[in-house]
Amino acid sequence: MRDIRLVAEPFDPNAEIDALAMATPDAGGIASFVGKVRCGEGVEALELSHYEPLTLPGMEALAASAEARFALDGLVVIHRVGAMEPGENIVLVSAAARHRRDAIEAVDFCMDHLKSAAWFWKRENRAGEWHWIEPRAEDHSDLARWADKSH
Amino acid sequence: MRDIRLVAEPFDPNAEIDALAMATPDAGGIASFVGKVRCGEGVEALELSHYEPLTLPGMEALAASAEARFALDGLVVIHRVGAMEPGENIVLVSAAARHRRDAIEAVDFCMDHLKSAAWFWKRENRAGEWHWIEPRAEDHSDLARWADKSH
Amino acid sequence: MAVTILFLGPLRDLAGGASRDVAAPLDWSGLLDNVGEDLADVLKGERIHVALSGKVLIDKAALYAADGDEVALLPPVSGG
Amino acid sequence: MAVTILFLGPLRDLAGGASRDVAAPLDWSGLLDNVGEDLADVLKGERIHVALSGKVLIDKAALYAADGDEVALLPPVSGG
Repeated sequence: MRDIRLVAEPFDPNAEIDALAMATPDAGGIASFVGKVRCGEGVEALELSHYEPLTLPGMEALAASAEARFALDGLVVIHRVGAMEPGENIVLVSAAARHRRDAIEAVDFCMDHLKSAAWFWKRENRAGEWHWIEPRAEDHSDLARWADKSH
Repeated sequence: MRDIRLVAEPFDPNAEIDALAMATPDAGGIASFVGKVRCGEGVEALELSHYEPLTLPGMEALAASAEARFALDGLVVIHRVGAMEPGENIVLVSAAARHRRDAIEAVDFCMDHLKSAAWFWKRENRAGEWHWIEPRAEDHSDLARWADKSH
Repeated sequence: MAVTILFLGPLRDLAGGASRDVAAPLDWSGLLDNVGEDLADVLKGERIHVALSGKVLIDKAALYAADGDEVALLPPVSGG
Repeated sequence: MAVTILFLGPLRDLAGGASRDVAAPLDWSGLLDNVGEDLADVLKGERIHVALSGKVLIDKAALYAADGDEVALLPPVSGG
């Protein structure tokens, strides 16, 4: 079971994780990560832009790569695009697997790639001004971890 | 925010994760793992026994260790004990953090320790017979990963 | 009063019960004598830990339990 | 018909708009001439990728866009 989506409206991670659990009764566990717009840092809004012909195919390719690397029963990747407010969910990665470490590592792997190798551009509105978010060196070093590993 | 519990009845991971999210508005994300009794392998029931004077204090110490190692805004560890059926949830670890890798690694760390260093004994009922589950070599090698790392 | 011995996990099956009250005081050799030869051989193994009133002993051979104490015999925990 | 140039992410601000239609055919030097010197300098940097009708070019200098093609100018993606 693979469900990869870009969504322009708020989504409910619980409902998505429950659907994954229903579809994977033989899995021993489900690992998930939900990323959201942080509150309390003066960010009034976040806008995520993408390029449809590359972004969704890139997410599909990432999912296929995670499935090849880890023994998964199911994988859900949902990424919000457009404008959103503090507290709203941006991304959900949820992986069901027979063994917990496959599930947890698949989530880690997908998040690292979504953060620094997926076609998204973010800007934040602070005090009425939009600011583009630059790539972070830390995200690139996180990503590089996966190149070193045979597994 | 820290919530560490042993429960003798079914619990709702979504409600627990939502409560963690409500308590940690500044966190950028929440990583979670839910482990459950697998369906479809002939297991009719699972029974988890523990030793109250050691098991819960051990889980508290594990939580404190995770908080010392990773920059967390909140941590929830809930472990079921007693008899349960296929499909029922056994364990939830959920960590809220400013940065995703702290949250994901904290979940990985806690699960490795709960699997091989926490005072739980499991037995499965298959075809009417109870069988004790032995320690797994894989769990010990998973645990050993954390001894090698300064972080 | 007495000392309560608890048999955790699979030790319960070997002991034929989850707990047993024995006369105080109780030391390690007294405990081994009490449980019978087969179970004593298991308990001597390095993978069995012993807790006295909620504290795991670093050296189980140094066990000394008094009236009202609880001695828990802890086999290796389950993985999986 | 024409070639549509898309300015993704922060390039939109530098270009003063999200897209622009220019006459076909369009090659890399024609594109650089069209966008003005300041933006051309940015686009020449190795961190800017170019996609032609949905495929990222390995060598952006080899761009050749015909009538109806879409050229997407892709700055580094955001972390955080």
